[in-house]
Amino acid sequence: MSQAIRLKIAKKVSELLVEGNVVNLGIGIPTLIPDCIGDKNVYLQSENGILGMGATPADEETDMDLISANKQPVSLNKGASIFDSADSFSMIRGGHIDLAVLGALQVDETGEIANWAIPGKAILGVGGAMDLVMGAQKIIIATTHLTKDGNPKIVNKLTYPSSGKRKVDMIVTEHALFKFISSKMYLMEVLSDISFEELKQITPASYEISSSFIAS
Amino acid sequence: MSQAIRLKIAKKVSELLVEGNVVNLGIGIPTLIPDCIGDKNVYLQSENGILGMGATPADEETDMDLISANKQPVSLNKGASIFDSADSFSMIRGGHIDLAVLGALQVDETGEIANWAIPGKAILGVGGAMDLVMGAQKIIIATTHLTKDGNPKIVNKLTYPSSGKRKVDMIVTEHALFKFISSKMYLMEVLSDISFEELKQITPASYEISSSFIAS
Amino acid sequence: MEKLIKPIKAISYIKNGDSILVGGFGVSGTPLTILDEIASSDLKDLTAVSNNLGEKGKGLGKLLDAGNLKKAVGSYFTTGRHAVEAWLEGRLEIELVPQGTLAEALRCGGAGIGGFYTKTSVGTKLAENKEKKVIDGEEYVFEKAIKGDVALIKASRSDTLGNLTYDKTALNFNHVMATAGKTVIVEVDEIVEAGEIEPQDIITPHLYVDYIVENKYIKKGGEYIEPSNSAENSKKGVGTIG
Amino acid sequence: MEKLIKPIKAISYIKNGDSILVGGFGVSGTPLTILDEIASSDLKDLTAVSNNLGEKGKGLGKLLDAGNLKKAVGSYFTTGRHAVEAWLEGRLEIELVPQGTLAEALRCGGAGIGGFYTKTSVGTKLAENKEKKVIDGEEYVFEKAIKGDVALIKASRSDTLGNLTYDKTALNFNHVMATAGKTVIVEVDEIVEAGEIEPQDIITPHLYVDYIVENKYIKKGGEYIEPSNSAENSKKGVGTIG
Repeated sequence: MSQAIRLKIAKKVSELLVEGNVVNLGIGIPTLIPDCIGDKNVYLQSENGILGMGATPADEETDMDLISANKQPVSLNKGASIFDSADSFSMIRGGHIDLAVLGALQVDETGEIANWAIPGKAILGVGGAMDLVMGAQKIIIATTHLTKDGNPKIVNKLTYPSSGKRKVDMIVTEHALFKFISSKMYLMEVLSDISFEELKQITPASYEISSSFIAS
Repeated sequence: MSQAIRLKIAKKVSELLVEGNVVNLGIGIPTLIPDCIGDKNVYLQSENGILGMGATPADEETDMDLISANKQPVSLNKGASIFDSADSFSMIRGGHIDLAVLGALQVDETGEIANWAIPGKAILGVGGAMDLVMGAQKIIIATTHLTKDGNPKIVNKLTYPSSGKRKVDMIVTEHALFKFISSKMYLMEVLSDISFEELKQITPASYEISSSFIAS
Repeated sequence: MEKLIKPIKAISYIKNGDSILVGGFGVSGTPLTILDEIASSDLKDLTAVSNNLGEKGKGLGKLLDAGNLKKAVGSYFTTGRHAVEAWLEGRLEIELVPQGTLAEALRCGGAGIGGFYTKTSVGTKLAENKEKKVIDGEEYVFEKAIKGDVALIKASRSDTLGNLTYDKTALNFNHVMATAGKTVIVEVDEIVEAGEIEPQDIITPHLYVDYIVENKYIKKGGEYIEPSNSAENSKKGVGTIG
Repeated sequence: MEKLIKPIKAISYIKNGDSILVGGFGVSGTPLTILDEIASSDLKDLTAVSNNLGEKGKGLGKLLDAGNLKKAVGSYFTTGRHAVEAWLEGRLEIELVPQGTLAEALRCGGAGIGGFYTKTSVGTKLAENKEKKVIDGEEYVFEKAIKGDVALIKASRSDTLGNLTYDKTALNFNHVMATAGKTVIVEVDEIVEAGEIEPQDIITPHLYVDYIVENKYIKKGGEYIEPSNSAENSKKGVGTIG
């Protein structure tokens, strides 16, 4: 998937961020969001122990003891704080993060997601994915509409291992924005020149068109 | 009970403290110990959030935001640290305190103690007593031999509510030092001019005289 | 400074029957200004979760006299006679919790932990009727997490975002309570600009703090004194708190 | 400075088959000097509890290559290929734990809590065969506390008593691991006199620390570099860690 498409998705999610919110960004497309936020005032939480994570520092200011959950060097914004892993996940599990933006391998039509393991492959990494799924007040999935191989990610029923019982609130892809209300999926917005029929074809999950639908 | 007797007990316990140990002192006679330690190097932990608690400060240095668990002003020794109540009890419950010196209402002949409630009276205070009883590596009971009314405190079986299943290691009174080994009680030392018979009379608990007994 | 409000506004976030988590050990680290405001309000049937109930006429002691409290949950109510008397007279229900269990239950409440197993209180009256579990051959008792409708805490310093630091042992229960309250109101001695507190010195990050109130008491000679009559008080040695 | 020992002495406290708690996230906050010493020893069948296994040839990655490890308990082993390959080749057992559950289980291990209930992983493969409990209408999974025979942690500064501070996100799992190890060995960049660290700046009080080892790596350009060949490495850009 081209970087342009990934950036398009990140930009759209950035528009949805609410001023003053505490936001945790997962791996994948969400890592592109910091560069799209502009001067919107959100507080980025990084699960390795930062609230108020800032932009990538200049090379000469790089400190590998000040890194993001992606293990990339970062900076601290004014009013940032540092804490340990136990306190960081207390924030996450305790419901103190307003929003998590996560990538996903699959999302089903009820809003349940799979974002940590692929069937038949070694299951060797979960990181903070399950803590964020259960703990964040709101979850937006930022993902390409299809896998690299062209398979649908927004499915009827998960075939990949679930990340938790908790349902997500929204999906943003290069083609569309879906919302979940009471475990039902609604198309809110079309974000490309795709037709309804084409969208339906690449989206096996059942969804309705929202009464507040916005055309692209 | 006279202050002299209370001080005598505190001094005896002070002699038993091991250089370098982390010690928590309960209310009652144990609060007299800091003044008896001399230059023995022990680290006092206070459950409201201090490791390295120092002596009572001069009046003009009193800060009621630097207090002991008895709510008395204290100072900080070199290398002292401050932490919150959750972290303080993590130390206590987690077995990181070498020794707790506690007062007691009763001790039975197996080493089980009662130090928080009196039958028939309002049970309205427990503080950190039960956490210390279950968590400290070693427990010494510092108490007068008899109650104010002249009743025995070292008894056959507790008639006051227990502070926990954990047995204590030692009792120091104005008359004697007892040790518990595998829930059996041994007289180690006589600390006054009391005779064996007199001691027996005021000590309903069954005990043996230790093979390493020291006369007063 | 959107979070800065007046004490009268602060108590508008409390409803009759609410549970309030109140910081402090003795009266060190107690939000006295906010508590004064409650004591002079009509708020009633409150459950106070706090290590103790301040002192007679100070901190939560004032609420006891003013009749705002229905129940107290804490570890030590025998320091003064005020709590014992209220209980004997049937004016106050009391739920006694070991101090370490109280701290841990509040931490769990803030950390999304439903409950935990501790050895503290096993074999005592306080563990009666509680679930037990043997883990690696040792007996533990189950304790449920504690959360509160409103947390009323005291910090020494806040920045404009609500990042907090505390003064020595005034820290005590304040941080865990900040994590465990649905609404969190902090009383502070001083407000500084965001960025003035070093990232590693912040004890309570701003995401836990909803509102900030300025402490009207003044620290003098190591104690907090009501400013309205501080001259007189410091002469007579009464009215001081701490 | 009774607690200061050489790396070779430090690893004498580790026995074959021990569980070692190893601090670090990525390789930030990892005790590289101590791990190097283990990698060049005959120690075997160790279980490493650590968020991840360092990187290929760095930190715990070295132990993997040297054959010291039997098992790894952590949250993320897919950063590099080294852990995945070891697992595929049957050289390494892996137990996967959500990152927050790992942190909390270690904290409980150090805090005398037998276990706790979390919503994390409910309804997933990682909660299969684990006890569930409904608390206030919500489903939780039981997780047992984790302790280790030896904790190997990294701090930036220690005073002569063993009070520790950490450098920014190098803190990560180090403090909780210091509380959860039976024997605790810390690797530090700098040792100062007792009293030089402010009481409120101490993250890990000295009662948790048994031994101190000096870090042989040197921080340069934000990364830790092996001093023996640092000149060469900084030219080639290899051998650096971070």
